[in-house]
Amino acid sequence: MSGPRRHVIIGTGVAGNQAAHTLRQREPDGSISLLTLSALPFYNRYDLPKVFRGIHDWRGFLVDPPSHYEEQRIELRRCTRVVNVDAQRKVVVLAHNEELPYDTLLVASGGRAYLPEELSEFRDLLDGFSSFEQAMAVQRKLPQGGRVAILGGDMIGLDLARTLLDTGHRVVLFAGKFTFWPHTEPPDQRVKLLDVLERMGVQIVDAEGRGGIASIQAGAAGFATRRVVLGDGTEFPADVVLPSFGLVPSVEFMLGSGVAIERGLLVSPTLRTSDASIMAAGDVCQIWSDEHKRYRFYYGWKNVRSMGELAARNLTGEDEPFVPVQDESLHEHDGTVIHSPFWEYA
Amino acid sequence: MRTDVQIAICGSAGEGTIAAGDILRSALAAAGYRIISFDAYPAEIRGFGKCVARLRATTEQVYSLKEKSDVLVCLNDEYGIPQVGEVRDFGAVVYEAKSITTLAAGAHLSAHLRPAQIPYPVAIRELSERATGATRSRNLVALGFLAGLYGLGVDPFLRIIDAKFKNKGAIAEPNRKAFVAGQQAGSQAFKLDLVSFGQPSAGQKSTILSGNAAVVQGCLDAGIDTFFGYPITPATTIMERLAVEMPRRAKRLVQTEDEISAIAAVIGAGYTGARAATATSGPGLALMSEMLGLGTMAEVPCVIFVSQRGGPSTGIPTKTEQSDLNMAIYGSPGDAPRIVIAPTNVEGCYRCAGKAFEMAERYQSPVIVLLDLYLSNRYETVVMPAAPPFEVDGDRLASKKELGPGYRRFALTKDGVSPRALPGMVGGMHVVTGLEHNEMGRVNEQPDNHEAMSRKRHDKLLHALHHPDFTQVKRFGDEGRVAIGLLAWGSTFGECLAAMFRARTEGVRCAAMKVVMMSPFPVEAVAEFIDQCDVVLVPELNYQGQFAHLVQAQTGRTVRRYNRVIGAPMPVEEIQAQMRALLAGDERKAA
Amino acid sequence: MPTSPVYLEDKLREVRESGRMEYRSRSLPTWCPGCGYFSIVDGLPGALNEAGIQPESTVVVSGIGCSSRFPFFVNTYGFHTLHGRVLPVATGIKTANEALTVIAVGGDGDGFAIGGGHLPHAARRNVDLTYLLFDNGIYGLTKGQTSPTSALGFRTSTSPYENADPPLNPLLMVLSYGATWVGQAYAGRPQQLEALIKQAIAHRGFSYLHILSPCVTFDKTDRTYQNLGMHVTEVPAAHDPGDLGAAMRLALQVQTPALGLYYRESRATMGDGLNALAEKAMGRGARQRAA
Amino acid sequence: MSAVVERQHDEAPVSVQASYSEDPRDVGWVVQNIPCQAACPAGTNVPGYIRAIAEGRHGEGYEINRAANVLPGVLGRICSRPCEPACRHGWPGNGESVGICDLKRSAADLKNAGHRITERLYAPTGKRVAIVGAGPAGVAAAHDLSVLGHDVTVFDREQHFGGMLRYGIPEFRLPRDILDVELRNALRLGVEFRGGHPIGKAPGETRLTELLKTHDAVLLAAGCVAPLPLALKLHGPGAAKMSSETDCPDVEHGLPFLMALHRGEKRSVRGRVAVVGAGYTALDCARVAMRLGAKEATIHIRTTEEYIPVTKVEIFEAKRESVRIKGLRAPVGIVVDEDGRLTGVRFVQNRLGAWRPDGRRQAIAIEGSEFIEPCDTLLIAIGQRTVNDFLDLAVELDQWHNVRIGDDGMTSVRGLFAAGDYVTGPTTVVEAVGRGRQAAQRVDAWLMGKSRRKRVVQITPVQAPLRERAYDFIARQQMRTAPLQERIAKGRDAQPCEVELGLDGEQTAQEARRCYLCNLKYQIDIDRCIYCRACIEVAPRNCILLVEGVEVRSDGSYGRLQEARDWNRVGAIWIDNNECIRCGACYRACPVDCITITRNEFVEVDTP
Repeated sequence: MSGPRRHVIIGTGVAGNQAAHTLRQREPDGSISLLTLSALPFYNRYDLPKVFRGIHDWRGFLVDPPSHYEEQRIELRRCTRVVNVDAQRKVVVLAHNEELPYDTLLVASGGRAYLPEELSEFRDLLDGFSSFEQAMAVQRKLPQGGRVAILGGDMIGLDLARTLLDTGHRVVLFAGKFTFWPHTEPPDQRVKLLDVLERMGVQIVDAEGRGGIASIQAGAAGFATRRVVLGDGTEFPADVVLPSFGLVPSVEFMLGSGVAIERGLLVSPTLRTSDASIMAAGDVCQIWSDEHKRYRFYYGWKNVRSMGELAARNLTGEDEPFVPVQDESLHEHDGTVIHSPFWEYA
Repeated sequence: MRTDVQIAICGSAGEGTIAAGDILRSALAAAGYRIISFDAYPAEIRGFGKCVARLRATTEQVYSLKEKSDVLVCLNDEYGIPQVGEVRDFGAVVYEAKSITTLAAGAHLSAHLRPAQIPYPVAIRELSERATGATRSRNLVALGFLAGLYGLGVDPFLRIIDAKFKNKGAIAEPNRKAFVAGQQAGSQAFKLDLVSFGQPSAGQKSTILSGNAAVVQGCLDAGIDTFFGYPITPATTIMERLAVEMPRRAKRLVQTEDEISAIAAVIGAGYTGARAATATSGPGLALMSEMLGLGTMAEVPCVIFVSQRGGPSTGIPTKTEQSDLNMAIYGSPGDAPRIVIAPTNVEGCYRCAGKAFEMAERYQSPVIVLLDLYLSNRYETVVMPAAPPFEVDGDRLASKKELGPGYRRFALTKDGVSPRALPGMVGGMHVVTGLEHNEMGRVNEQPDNHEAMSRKRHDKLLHALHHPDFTQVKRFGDEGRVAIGLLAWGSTFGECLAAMFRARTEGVRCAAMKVVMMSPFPVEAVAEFIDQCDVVLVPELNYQGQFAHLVQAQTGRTVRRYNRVIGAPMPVEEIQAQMRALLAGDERKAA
Repeated sequence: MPTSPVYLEDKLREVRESGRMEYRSRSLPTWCPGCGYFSIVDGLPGALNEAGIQPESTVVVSGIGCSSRFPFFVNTYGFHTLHGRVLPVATGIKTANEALTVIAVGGDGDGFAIGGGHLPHAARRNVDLTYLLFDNGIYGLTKGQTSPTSALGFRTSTSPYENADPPLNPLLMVLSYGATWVGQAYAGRPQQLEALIKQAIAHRGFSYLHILSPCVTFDKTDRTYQNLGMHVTEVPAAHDPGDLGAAMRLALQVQTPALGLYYRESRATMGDGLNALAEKAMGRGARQRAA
Repeated sequence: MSAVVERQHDEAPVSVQASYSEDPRDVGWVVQNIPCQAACPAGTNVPGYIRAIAEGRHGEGYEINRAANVLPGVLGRICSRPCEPACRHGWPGNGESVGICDLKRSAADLKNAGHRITERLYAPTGKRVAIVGAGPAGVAAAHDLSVLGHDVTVFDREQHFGGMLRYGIPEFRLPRDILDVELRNALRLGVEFRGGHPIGKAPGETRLTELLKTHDAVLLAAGCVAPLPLALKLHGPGAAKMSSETDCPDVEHGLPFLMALHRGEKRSVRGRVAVVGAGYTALDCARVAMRLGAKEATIHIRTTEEYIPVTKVEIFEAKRESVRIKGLRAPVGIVVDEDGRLTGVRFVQNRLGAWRPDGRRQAIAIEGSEFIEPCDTLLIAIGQRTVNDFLDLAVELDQWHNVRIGDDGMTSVRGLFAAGDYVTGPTTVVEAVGRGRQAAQRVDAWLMGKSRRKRVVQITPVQAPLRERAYDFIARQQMRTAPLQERIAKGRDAQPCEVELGLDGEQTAQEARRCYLCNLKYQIDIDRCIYCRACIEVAPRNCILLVEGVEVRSDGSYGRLQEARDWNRVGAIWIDNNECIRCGACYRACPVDCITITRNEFVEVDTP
């Protein structure tokens, strides 16, 4: 190989950012480009509920100051959408029509909020909470003491619910099979957990038992702006409706690249995809588990960070398998507290 | 809240970059901000050259543009990329989100943003096409985006767009639509930068004027009667504005076939008692130099506005320079003294223009008002006086007693100014000639006469050094003895002032003096200033140090020079660097 | 409107093999898109190529103005001089080296305003050069002011109300100044333009080709492609180019400008005159010495 | 009054200025520049019919369609749309492809109620042709052969004509009234249909050799209806009582399941339905299962969703109906309980392998990764194959046991032709229609001793761009669909509800405007061009270039244009028709009118 390697990393989440920094430490000469759709450098999405605690300056969410990227010689390319990856030519094609060549590519594009297809026609009436901009939009939209309808109720949504309750808002949870995602709990345990939530102040609606969520409607003038309508015809008003059905990997741009994808990018335990120059890390990848003989997702901040670091190590000479670092159990404690690794972000 | 926002718009000449800057400037001025702005553009009309329109909108008085812009709008990636560096941290960069050609790695602007700059990719081209069916209104889309992003009032923009394009038929409506489309996109964009506009200060009603527009206003307020000119960058806009305004006042403007014809006509008109002027640049002044000698010899009042540009010869017509000082003062055959004044800011352009007519008439001489491209084209908000501060008729006309058979047109008087008889006046008939003549105006080649007349033509102008209500020189900054003094003329003075104020905030005792009167030279005041400074720095935009030469020759004192010919205003930080080097006694660093 | 397919590779081969590209410089012309001058910058190389004149024995001289950027876009010797001074400089070049093909180019302002004083003298002296005058009726480089050929009533930035001065009639002037080859072309008719340039160059003596061309940026109303295309006519087949009176009458036809050759006359050039003079002077000197 | 040629109310006047070309460069241009038509197995003149629709002439649009495929209303609903991924509007940077198929449906749905189909009939030839199989290939061939003047008889095993269209495709995708009208129209020119008339060797069946004797030519278009077998291992307490998975009452092959339903037989599904397979049949099975009251329906595929050969819309609609798709698994066995009822399917985990020669992705089982997916019904829809047991004479077969045909469409037996899925293996309806049409021409050529038609490029001048740039920003029109409740809740007893409802008139007009009309060729007359670049300035894409060279491909089409950076290398200014989106901006901007527009399209003309 002639000259320093060009490393391109897609995604500035926990995995991508960690990978960039580890890569820089291990390979001082290589060029590192970190691509993100966001207008901001890496910030902590787990912290986003803090917008309800009065933190409205995005600089308060940054993990590293902007100058850090320059010091580390990491090219940070924001507002950059990857439309496709030409694995043959080893080129990343960007939406603005630029072609970025790479020697190694790390896909760490993470997951985006899943919206079940049957609800897709109501997209315009739903909000999101996965970026600073979305969080601020929700914060601006929500009046003091306002009501938030959380559909599904994955752990990310439930974490937001805690903050919303703390800050004097009301939360209605439309429970269903996605509640507590990514945990799957036996029915008896589930009842207990829901009970804890109820005692925290969350209003629980058993959506599945009432014909499912039939539609989301705009509210009438003078009332809350949204209504959630269930299959049995009952309606619940809300100021903001947040779908919370877990994550699906953001892989659209990898389709057609030839890299093996099922739901996420399929990678070996050493995080290598089916293409020799491409690796993947974080919520975007399904890792082969020799133990389970299945491709598996590993969620949670600690796992994702560890994958980012491992990917960088394996890009620079190592060949180590991924070992989950986070226990995945969910339980309630003395009837009042829920313990989940997904709530333990430091 | 204090507002101090500098916006740069960068694109090619054909993309309407300058027009966008015009509209933005006018709209912000209409909203009540103080503005200082200056555009850089190339010679090609629309061609492919790069342009940058820059403006600084403030609530407090400022003297120059900032080194760092708060916002950069790029209409063209290729040209925009080198400009990205001028945007401060947490400032905004607005750029085209999509290229229609496939770009190599790094060819898109987004590749050049620093991590602390906030990107705003906007589908400028597409928004224009959607709104208007054509890509031409990209500039208005970008402008609309700024208005939307920063919550600027839409009405001033629309009014100005309507006014600007009203005579251009079919393009007014598309431009309006494009602006609105951009404005909607901007108001929907999530604002992440830390740039904001506060309420403009409610104060005196100010007007936004370019240097050339201020010249025009000065001419009109001084009662200009006739104007003859020939188009030449960067003076053309003086003629263009006068062409609109003078006919409204029943005054006459003629576009002549060349500069020789223009100055000749001006002298002809001046001879009849009319207030007459022309405007040109270096190459035109060169063509006028023979006729200017006639003006001096025949003692005809006339005003010549000269806006300097890069030279020599055709030079760099669209870049600023201060290299015609020597020609303005000396450029004529023979000993041909004349008055040369050089304003330092837009308001000064107004005052100098008006005062030039007063002086021309009072001292019966050509008066050159020396501007440069940076001054001609830069815009500032100016508080206009309630009534024109100019004397509208200062002619020293011959009295009944002086007229008659013994009338001496060139009488040697105490102040050197002779009584004029204008064609049409009974008893004043005389012949004016470019040949040396006696008091009666008759040809006379005798040495005594030639010496007397030469002295008369020279000495009468010295009175201009005390011309009333006119600032020949002015000192700013610390009083008394100072560690360093800046001595400057023309447009460069603004940057010197900014550098001086900054040096003072760093604890340096310093002062700056502007010199407006270039010929005759205010020797005493300048010499006194130099004597009070430990060291004097003369920054100017020419290679030879023409002003420094003049100062040294006139005062017999030594000054330090700093010369740049970069076609752009003197960077404030360079002046500061020179000052620091001089103060530190570092001879190597000081140029 | 022809509908038969154009095959690109055939056309490219045709252009490549023609040799005309030799006469173009590398720089892409920088005029505004749509400018009529593009037509000329392609026409001159074509004409020179057809005439078999070598690039290195050609000098293109210009004054100042949009049109005067021309020398930068042709692969010949070029001299971008001063505003209005193209003809004196070109005269100097031709006087000093008769072997050169000298092409003077310039605009209406350059040629008829500031340079108006030079034209009569180059014409009457019959300097053996070709003057291509690009007439767009406006000053483009300084962003749109009235020129000596702007129409009466035309609005520009220096005649914001209207142009009160009638335009001069360049063809009539040049005919009366004594030019020995006078023609008119239109930028929108590139093939005819090229043919006329070729004829003008071939003429021995002062040849003047007046080229009507729109300024798409600053003239949206008067001299547009649409208006010009509608009004131009052809020089009648019956016109006798040897008849100066007829040529002048044709030149008076300003509303419907005729395209083609107006006038052609064979007369001794300035160079011929100077040669004869030298011969005479040397002859006399020889006689004197002999005496 | 003199005789008037009757014209339909919406027929366009015939152009008289057209010229014709067989120059390979013009042919190459059409192939390269009209990607939708090139991608269509039937060669449909897509820009032609969309333009007719845009001008409100739906009937003419229908006829242009019908010239290539006799079932526009049918294909407008169920076509696999190979044209749409090819559409220039969907190329990078251009947005989304045009809803070509939706517009085809609109032409059929919105044409005047009194619309009359146009057939340009040849004189009767007296030749007799038999066709075996009344599926899309057979019907298309029968129609064309009858138009060409031959007497045609079609034989089919089923009672009604239509083949897979009628028996394979559920009614919620293809209402039967639409199907019937178009099939009848196709066969009404004297084609004799013999339903319930299998060709074969069994007693009472007509033998193929017999047909060959009584007809001048026989065309086999018997399709591909035998389900591919899947030998699954049997597990669980009840396994011992079974010999194969189909012995389990809860396991059935998908295609027979659908065909039985469509013959009117009763079928039901139980509880959680698993479908294995990845084509339309698998998807149809799952959606039908949901309508039959399944608790859930999951499609299990060997590769991944990315590689399912089904349109995205179909997948999305299935998902809206709660069908789920799980990838990378191959069934290896079933688990049955004591009563022989299904309790689960045993799968092996796959990984993706290399590309197969047919462009599909290989799936490789991972050893030791078997797992059981609990379910109550299993539908197997992994594909079909042809059946040749009806042949009573030796016909040469290929390696896949399909009959081999030559370039003339004929099998190894003189007078015996074959076409459609019967030759190619399972493909799509539009492919079958295209093959049927092609077969008809080959049969005709053989019968008549020469090709009576040939394809040329018709070049017609067009006086205006016909489009505006604003059209390019019209969003692709989303077809209305039936509400979920109506699709499923009522489905059990009520009439099957068509899921897709078609574009309405306004949507159709909007969608038709989106078409770039790629058959328009923009060219600069270089002899009149003055190189002023006014066109380049207004170009919305990088579509007009200063060119110094061009790569000419062997088929006559242009490859890469070599852009000139230097003035002395500029040979021409050229509109790259491959980049051109036919917005007309250059045409409007050209100051010297040197840009011409012509419509270039394939037409068939009589051979001399």
